[in-house]
Amino acid sequence: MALGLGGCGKQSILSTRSKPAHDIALLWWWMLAAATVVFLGAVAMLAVAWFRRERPGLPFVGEREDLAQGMVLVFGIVVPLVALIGLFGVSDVYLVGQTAPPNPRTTRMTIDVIGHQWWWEVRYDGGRAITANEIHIPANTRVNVVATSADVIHSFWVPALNRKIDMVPGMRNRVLLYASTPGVYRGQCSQFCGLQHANMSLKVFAQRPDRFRAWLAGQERPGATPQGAQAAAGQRLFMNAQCASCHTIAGTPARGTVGPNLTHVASRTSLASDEIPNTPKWLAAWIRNPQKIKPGDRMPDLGLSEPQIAQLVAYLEQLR
Amino acid sequence: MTRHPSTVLVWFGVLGGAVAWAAQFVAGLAFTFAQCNAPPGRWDLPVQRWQSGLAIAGIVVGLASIAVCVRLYRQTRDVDHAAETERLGKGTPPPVGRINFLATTGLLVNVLALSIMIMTAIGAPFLRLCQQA
Amino acid sequence: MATTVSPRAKQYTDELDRLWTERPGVLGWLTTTDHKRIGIMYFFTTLAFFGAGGVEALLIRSQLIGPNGHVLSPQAYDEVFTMHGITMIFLFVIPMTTGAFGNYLIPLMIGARDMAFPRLNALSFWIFLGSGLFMYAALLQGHAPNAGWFDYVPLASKQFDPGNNIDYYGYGLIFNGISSTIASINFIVTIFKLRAPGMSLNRMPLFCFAFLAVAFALLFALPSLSVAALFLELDRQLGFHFYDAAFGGAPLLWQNLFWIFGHPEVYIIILPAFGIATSIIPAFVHRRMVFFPLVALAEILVAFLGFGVWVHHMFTVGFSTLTTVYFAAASLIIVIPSAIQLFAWIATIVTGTPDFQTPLLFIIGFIVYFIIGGLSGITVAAIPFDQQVHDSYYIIAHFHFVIFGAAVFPILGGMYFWFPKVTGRVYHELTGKVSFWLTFAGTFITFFPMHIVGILGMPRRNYTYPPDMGWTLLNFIESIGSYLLAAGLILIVANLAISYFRGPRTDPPFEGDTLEWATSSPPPPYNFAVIPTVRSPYPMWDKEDRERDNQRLERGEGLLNLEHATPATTVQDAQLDEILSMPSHSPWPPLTALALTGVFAMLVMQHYWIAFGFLVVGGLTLLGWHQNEEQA
Amino acid sequence: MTDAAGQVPRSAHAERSRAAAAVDRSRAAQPSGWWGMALFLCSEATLFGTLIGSYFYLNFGSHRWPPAGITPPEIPGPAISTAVLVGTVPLMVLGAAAARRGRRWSAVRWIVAAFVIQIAYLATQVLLIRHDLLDFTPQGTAYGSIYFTLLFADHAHVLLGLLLNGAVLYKVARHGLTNYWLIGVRGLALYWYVVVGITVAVLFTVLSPSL
Repeated sequence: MALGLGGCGKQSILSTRSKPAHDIALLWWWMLAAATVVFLGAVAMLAVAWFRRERPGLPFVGEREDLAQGMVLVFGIVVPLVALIGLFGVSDVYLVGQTAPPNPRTTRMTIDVIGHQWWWEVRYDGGRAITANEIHIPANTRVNVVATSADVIHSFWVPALNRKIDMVPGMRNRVLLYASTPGVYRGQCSQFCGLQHANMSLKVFAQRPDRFRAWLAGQERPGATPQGAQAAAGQRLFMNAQCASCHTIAGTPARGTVGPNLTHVASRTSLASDEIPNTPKWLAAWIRNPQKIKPGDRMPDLGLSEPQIAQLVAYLEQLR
Repeated sequence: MTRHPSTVLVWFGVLGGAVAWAAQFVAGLAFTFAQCNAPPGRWDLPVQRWQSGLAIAGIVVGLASIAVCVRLYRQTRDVDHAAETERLGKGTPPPVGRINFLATTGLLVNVLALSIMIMTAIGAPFLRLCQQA
Repeated sequence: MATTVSPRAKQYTDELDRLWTERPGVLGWLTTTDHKRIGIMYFFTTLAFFGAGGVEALLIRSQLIGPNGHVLSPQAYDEVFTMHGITMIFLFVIPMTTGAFGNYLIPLMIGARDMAFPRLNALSFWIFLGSGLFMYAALLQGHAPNAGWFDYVPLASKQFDPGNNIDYYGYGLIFNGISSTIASINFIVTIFKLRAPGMSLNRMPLFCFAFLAVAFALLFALPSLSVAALFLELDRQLGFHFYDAAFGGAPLLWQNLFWIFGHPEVYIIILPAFGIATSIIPAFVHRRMVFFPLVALAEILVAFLGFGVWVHHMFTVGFSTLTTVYFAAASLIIVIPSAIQLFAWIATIVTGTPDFQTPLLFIIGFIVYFIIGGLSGITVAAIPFDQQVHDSYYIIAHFHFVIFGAAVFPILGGMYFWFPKVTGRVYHELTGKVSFWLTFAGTFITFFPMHIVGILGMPRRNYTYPPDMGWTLLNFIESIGSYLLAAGLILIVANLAISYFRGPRTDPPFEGDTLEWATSSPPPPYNFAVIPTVRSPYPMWDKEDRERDNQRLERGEGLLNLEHATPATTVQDAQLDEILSMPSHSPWPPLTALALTGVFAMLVMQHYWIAFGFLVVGGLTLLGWHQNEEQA
Repeated sequence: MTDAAGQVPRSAHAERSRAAAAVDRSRAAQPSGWWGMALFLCSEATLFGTLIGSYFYLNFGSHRWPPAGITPPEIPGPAISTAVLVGTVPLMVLGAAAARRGRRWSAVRWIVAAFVIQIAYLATQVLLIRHDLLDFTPQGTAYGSIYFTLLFADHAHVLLGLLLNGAVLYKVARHGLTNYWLIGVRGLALYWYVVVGITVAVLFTVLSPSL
């Protein structure tokens, strides 16, 4: 079981890449060990009861009431009291300070993550770069995440990197994001937030600092101007169809804020908050019929013709 | 046993610690909500000092009622409970068995209430002021 | 006890029969104030709701049996898991324990002839029935509550849930709360005032301590829920702003109010189970409970400490550590009363001579699962770990072991245990054992893998999940387990149903220690011909006392056969204080409940004046209530 | 206690005031009806505890309380009318005492006196609320929501008390001070003690910004 827990699973709380997450996993293993001992002990007593069902009392103890009562006092009060106060000190006084949000001076950068039904808006240094559902961070760097919500309560959770933190309207909760090794870490909304709660996941890309800087620089540029007639038509369509009223593409008239910012949508690996891969085929399918892929999603069926969809895809694919 | 303790004393023994816990719990909580959930600087309360103070006050009360319970328990330790039913009727003094029962239970109530208050009293000062959990 | 009675005694019992027997037929059941009949009505109603909640559970598991399941649409899934929670908690466990078991057994255990307020007792049943149908009406209309049983705002606000799904939730819970409040007041007064002479607090059955604790917890927890629901409906229907951050409201206010109710609620669910366990164990272990006073107190203490732990449902909302420390401490210490009871049960079983019949088997299952659920509960009282697994399947596993494994198993065991008492027949033992092992295995296979799925990061309340997460196999196992579990439960019901018609008419195959076994099975309308006198917490094992009762019946002493009467005693020491005439059958309670149902139906439809009209009608029925008031 | 049934009173037989008072004196414990009312009031008190807690929870969480544009409540009006309501407590005490001594009509007189004052109190409160509503509404801000909800909840309880007054007075005047209605009078008095206490607590809560 231990192997199963530690190894498999993209979202296991036990395959950890940061100190807080690691400490929590360690706490878990210790608690599991202690719990196993208690459980087996209690079950053993019940087994004894089965084997001695014909005979009253216990070996050595006999039927002395005071010893039976002493057993209750020791196992029911003394032992638990000691164990629980110990657990209280370790977890709720010491460790809780380690998983608490970082002291502002100790972090290199701040990212605002805003929960929407049902996607994540990610803003770098105050909105100079805005993306969605895919958070890039430099590895081995303490990042301060400010978690807020645009509508209902969501919960930001990347198990491999840290505990979860709720996104509550009117509150600015914070959490440390730190990855000891480069890699892709999956996260998911863990507070029920409506119809598509199940499909509100995200990816954290921990990159070598130079790679990250390059990526950020790219994200800060305005959206690419379309190359070729097909893509140009796609841009016109984007601006005239409903698209622009919900989505933003920096450097164009599209200024909508209901849906994700698409300035560099083609640079992402997935669509619909990590539900489908970001390939032309899937992008077309998504534009054709989003309600089929994500029932109840805010993105409506636009009733576009196949040629129009092809044009939009051509345009969006150039937004790298 | 000849003399019968007053009902008030018995019930103080049973409930003293519990009530003390409830009081320090509600009051201390109100302080943390006021200080830590308000926009910064709306109030400036020495929360942790209050938390510790309240907890210690509660601990004192809890110890007092433990003392009461111990005394009652000793007074009523060895009685044959069934025997005394015979003189159970209107206006007769409370059966010793019940006093003993309440004293025993009171001991547990107070021990647990005390341990919660002690944990808070020890825990609070170690935590950073209004650090978000 | 089917002892042969002399003609003299026969004559006395006939007089009592004349005084206490109610109208026969449907009308008799509609107007009944007999706690036994009300208990039975509660039993069948809650059993029906249990069935509904079980079907909902099976739908959930069928949807999740594989990745990208299509059994339910997202909308349907949200409604189904919400109704599953509401049903199991508000329409099954609480009414089944307090309503059915409590109503039927408490007066019998304390040697009374009825509850303290028989008509209020009927009223609380009819209101419960109304509230249950009210909430299920929403499901039938296809817009059942859909924001989860704890219904967090702003998701549940008008803006994000414009239909009236949530209104059924808000009003339904207030409605249901009225019933529970009335019932709990009735229980407390009954236990305080109607105990048999001599049953001083230290001689009260542990079952009664548990139900006393439950009644007090309900009494003080429900107002918080009602206030939360009231605020919710004011926000939704009249445009108030309690929970709207944009207007100075606080979404977390809902969470606080809800969990101030919601955590005591958990103990309200589990405590009757403790009570049932402590009445079944001595009967089959042939031994008194170890450390009676501590067990009795532990039951009360759990309910009391339960009010100080609610924020452990909110460790991830961003409160300050100075706030959470209170709840962490209380949440850990509340383990101890449970540990005391646990080891008292184990010590009793291990030092006694247990006879592993079906009811005891269910209690063993309860103990095992309560240990698992309790231990996983301790792990989530460690704040950092809770911040990882909060709202993951780990939590689902934890509270299903506590609520199903620990709270429902004793209910099932109790159904077997008191079946002979209620019906006068005996269930089929072997089928009973088989049904236990089915249920036991099913429970484990269904809920244990959820710990692991949770550790692997699967959040709760997902209507689907992708195939590549390592969750697929475990979810498949869970679903299979749930079908096994359903089979076990059906077998239990079938066993009891068939035994009701075919079972042998013999005395119970075990020796209970409390007073309900002192009367015939099924009990006569007046419960006890002679009001028993009590000298220990195990009155049935004081043979000479019960023998004395029979002699007094021969002499016609302590019969109270002049009128429809039961004795009242003093609160602490149960000294005989006065003889109360009890009300008998009354048509008013169901009418009052009907009027109330009208009130809430109209509120949901926002016809406020018609609702007010129904309220006035309800008030008038209360006047009719007091037409004949010779009763004290 | 062999056949104590003979020694203890059969309360239902107390149809006359004198007999009812005798039963009341002979009781060692409070009657069931009294306990029922006491527990119901526990529940109501908890309800108001929760409402008042919510008031301060919202207060603590906000920048200004009351929010900008709403003047803090004036003290005199509510304070004086509540003081008058507190004045009815001794009347109820006397009423209950008279009933327990079996003095049916003096009990009725005391309760009627309290009844009149309580009606006057509710009337003035209604006027005060209407005056508040001109200033701000429950739909405007969370402050308005909790402020008016608190007051409405409190007044609803006063109104219920008035209805109970009416019912009990009618029954006692019509059917006499039976054991049942003697307990009724005691329950009514208890109800008013608690509701008046709640009213005072609510008063201090809503006035807290001005104190």
